[in-house]
Amino acid sequence: MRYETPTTTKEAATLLHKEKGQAHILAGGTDLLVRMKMGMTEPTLVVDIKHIPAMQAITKSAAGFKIGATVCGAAMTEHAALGKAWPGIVEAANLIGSDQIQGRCTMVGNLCNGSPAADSVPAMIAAGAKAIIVGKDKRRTVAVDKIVTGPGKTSLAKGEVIEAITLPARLPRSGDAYLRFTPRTEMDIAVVSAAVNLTLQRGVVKTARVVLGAVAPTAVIVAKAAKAIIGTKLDDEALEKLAAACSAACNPIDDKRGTIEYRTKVAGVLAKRAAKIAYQRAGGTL
Amino acid sequence: MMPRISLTSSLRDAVDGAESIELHAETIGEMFAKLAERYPRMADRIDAGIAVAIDGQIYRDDWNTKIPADAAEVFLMPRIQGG
Amino acid sequence: MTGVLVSTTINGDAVQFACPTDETLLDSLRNRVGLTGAKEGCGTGDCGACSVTLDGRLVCACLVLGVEANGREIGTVEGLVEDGKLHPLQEKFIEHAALQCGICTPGFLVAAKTLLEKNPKPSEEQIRYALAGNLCRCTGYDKIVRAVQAAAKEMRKK
Amino acid sequence: MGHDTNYQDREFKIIGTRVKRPDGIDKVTGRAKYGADAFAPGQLVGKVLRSPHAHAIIQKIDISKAEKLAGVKAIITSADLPDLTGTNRGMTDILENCMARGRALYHGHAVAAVAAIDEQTAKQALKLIKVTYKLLPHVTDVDEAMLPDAPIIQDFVLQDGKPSNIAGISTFGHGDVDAGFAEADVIVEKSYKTEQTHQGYIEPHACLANVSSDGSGELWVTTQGHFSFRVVCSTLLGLDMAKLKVTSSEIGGGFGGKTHVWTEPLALALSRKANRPVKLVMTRDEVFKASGPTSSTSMDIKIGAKKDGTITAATAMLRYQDGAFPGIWGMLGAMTAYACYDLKNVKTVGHDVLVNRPKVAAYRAPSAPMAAFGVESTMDLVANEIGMSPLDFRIKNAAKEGTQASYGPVYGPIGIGPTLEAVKKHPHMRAKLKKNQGRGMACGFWFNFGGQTCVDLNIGPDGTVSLTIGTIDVGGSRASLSLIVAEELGIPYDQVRTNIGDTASLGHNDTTEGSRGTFSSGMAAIFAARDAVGVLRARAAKMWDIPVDDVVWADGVATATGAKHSNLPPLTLAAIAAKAASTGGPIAGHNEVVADNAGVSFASHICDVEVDPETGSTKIIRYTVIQDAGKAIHPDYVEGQFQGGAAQGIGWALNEEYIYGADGCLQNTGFLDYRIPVCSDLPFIDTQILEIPNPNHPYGVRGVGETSIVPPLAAIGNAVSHAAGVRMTHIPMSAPRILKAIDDAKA
Repeated sequence: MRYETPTTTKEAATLLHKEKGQAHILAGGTDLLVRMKMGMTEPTLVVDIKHIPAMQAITKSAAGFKIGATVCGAAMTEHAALGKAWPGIVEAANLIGSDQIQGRCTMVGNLCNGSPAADSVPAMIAAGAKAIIVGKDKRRTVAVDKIVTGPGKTSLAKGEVIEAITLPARLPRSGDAYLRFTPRTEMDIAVVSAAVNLTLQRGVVKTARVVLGAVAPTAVIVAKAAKAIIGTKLDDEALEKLAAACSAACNPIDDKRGTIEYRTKVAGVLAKRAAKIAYQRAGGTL
Repeated sequence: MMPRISLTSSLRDAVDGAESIELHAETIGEMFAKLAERYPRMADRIDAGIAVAIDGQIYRDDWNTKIPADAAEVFLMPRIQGG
Repeated sequence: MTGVLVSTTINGDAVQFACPTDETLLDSLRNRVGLTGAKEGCGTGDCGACSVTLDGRLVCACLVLGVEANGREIGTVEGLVEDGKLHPLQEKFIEHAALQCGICTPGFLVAAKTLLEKNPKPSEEQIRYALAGNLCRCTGYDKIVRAVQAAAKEMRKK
Repeated sequence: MGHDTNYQDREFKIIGTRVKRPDGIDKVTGRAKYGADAFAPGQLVGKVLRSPHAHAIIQKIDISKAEKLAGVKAIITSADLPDLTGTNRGMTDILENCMARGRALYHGHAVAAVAAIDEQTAKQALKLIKVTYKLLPHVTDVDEAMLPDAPIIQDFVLQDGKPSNIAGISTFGHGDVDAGFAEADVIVEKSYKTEQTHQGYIEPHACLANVSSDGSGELWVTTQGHFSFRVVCSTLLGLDMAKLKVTSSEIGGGFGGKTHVWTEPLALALSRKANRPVKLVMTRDEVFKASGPTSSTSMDIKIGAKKDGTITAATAMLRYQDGAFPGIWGMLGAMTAYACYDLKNVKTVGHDVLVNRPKVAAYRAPSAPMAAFGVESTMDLVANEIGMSPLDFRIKNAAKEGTQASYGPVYGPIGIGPTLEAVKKHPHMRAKLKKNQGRGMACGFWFNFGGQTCVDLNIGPDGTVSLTIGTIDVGGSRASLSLIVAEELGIPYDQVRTNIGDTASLGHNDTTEGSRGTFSSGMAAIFAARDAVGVLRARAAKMWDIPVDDVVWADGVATATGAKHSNLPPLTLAAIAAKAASTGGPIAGHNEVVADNAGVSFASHICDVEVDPETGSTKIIRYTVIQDAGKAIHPDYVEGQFQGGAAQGIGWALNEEYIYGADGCLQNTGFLDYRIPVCSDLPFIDTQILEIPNPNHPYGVRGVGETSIVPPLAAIGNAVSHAAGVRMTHIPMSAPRILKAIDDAKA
């Protein structure tokens, strides 16, 4: 196994592009090293991207936030401005594993691992996050919801590397939230999860995005659920409609972590609860 | 005085189905010896391990343990395992 | 197998070791540096018995490659004793009987030390969540949480 | 020998104080050496190849490619482990469990093993071993395994002369249950199921084996019983017991799972073949697949009672899964099921059933928690039916001195009544509950064992005392045993050090299981100390040149009695030890004992839970353990046992379970999906230690380690039923199961 530490994203992309064997990117390693331990992959090349300055920071600008691909969960939690603007995203990223995992794991890794249960992905999609992708020859920017195409699969071409995630500037009177269900209070994988990002106008939901995790091969944007609460003050009827739309949008599997029945039902419950939190964060009173 | 020796159900087939038997012995070891003599099929069971409760106290190992003449009850039960 | 030479700092000491590129930092520490305080309970980041710090951040050494330590600073349980004196957490773990078998103890100590450095006065809930990445099967965590509370109090006095 | 084991009521000076444990500093500094922390010059790395199938004939194992890989020093299959076990079926099963003999009996069953110069080479070699399997039908569910057309796991197991998976049927009880049920005003009958759980010790099995070509060997190993490991390993490998020295490492948790050998015989066989030391450490994945979890169960419980609360009859039909080899787990369930109660008519039947799962091992009060779940849940249902509080219903029917236990014998002085009275008085029972919260309680029983024990007590030339024991310290017993010796000798705790000897330094000691560590080694330590006191008195008499009868030992000094010796100042232990060379040589005490009579143990637990009615998620809000300890030598470590057992029970009740797929393969082989409780899942766990002396221990000690895991399953089930209005009959009570029960109840 070759271990490389490029200092530019392009260099990393070139290394990955050229490799004929099994190549992996190493950022936090919290998924890659587990797969290596379990014998699920035997890399011939590991490209450690933590030496690339362009990937290392959280930067705030008028356009919003840019979060480098090697920024770990703990660093996101420590970033006060990010937490204030996008609490749902920071909470979601913070739910990935223990403090030990937080010291290493990254949102980009969480995304590229392609797990339907990834915590940060529904929150990012709800927020309208974009990924800056660097290939050997060109850069492109793509909405996060276009990255994962199925369990363990992404739309990234061979040699493409995500350099950073961008989040839009936080609009006034808007808020986001992410909730998941896990059997334990910590150290767990989402059985089902829901993210809500919304904007208010005089207490009425003006725009909303509702995204579910772990209920389908990829995170699911539930437009009907958003529609159910737009134009409302999150009254009970709207919330019930939201929950029903979420449950209807589920296409889950029965597995060791949960049943179809359970995921379908609880997706609605979590979406309701997340919507209420987002609503309050946006300045609404319930 | 001859205490009655009661047997747990899984041991009864070795003593021709009896729930209890009368037998005089001063120690657990002597009781086992007499049992094996009277009921040859008990020998294997004794080798495999039998615990003896004398008036509620369970003895697993010490065959020198005295069976008091005034013992109200001697009970043979399976030898058990712990964690 | 590609081997590399790693120059790193462990508990303040400059250390060099050679390891295969796919070896974990945990295996390097245990089998090459001779620091067996970090334990492998799972090898997949789920138990925290191998907790160490990497440039001050709490990590599972089983989820770090040995080669990644090059040029960085590692802290292990062996580094908790300073000037020959036990760290207050070590004192309180013994005093409060916060260990039974003790296999998880090194990981708990490293994690608790990291917590108290960031948050000298954690609530019970904060302690419980901060230590949620460290599994203990013996104690039910009761005496561990009490020991961390006592150590925090002791450290605030100083 | 000849020591009086009867309880003597006395004032203790340091027993019951909370001293610091002697191994504390090593354990907080990372210096303590566990199973995987030993290294030998020239050591090889051992790895095991395991069956990917639940049940398959092994047609061929081709090791030719692996053998040729550079760095591979030995490869073994079952052909390298000839069967030397003779007619000892139990030992044959252990051999076959260590390595499959022609048939893989469960997913993870060992098939071959290699020793190579490093980890990478060993892993590579495993990949080069080609095994040809012919798949057989499998069964992993206990009820399905009992069906007439189920795949047969072991040919030698017969019922009524026909092949069967039912390896044993054990019946206990007395009276006439039919007549008893006829008398009942209320009868409740309910079926329950519990899933398989694992002890979940954090330290995987690990050993370092070193066998020489002359047939002598050494084994460094994490174990609950190094002496029994010596017996098993030397039997399986044909070594002389005296030539195999087994040294126990510090143990990183066992809870019963380290009472059995798994890969140790393989490490020894590899070392013998390679003629080099071999270190073999199981991965967590291997621990889950191929060590010894506890049974999954299925059961039918029936209890009848009169309106006044008297139980008239009770039965339990229990079906316990033993894994692929016969065990006694169903039998133990049948023995313990109703042990808490005074019943006129009771019958329990335990079935031991074979399935394609790993060989079941002991797990803390093995088999008792599942039966208690069924019985204690049904007890609440009966109490509700007759309109009595579950606590009063239990008090009314509690076993007492003179009760004939449901498993046969008649009880001596026991603690179930006092723990229930303590529940009644406990402030926890009066604490207010909020919305969606509920309270439950339940009782539990465990036998406790004593067994073979041998200790050595040596007094150093400076008067410090070293106690060498042969029972593994799983949770602080070295501190307790030092306290006992210090108490007997009348010296400070710091003057005594307790160490664990290897198998070459003491006579056989039984395994630390059945809550026997402090009970049995404590008893032997008392007697060894009394032996040493005899020697100390004799030496003092010699130094003074007076008759030994004129010397008494008290408060750590020898004193000459009588007016004619009043001019003699007392001699300290150090003063006598300093002159040992000239008064007869080293001063020591010794004891071998069969410490029977451990004294049965009872506990009652109280638990408050909050159930989220929309997600089915359960949170433990408050938990109290009340248990009889006989005498708490070191209260911290008694409380620690209470809390640890309760936490394991909570995990079992709510989330822990082995999940097998339709292919018979285990799906959750790591701590991510086998969910033991994390710190944020639990509240502080309150404890109350009752001290009802064991009449058969000089200090009144009873075993304390196991009983605390028995009540939680039912206590939580009873609490959930009050919080959410649903009676859970399937453990674990995971959120999906609770939510389904809530929805079904609404429908």
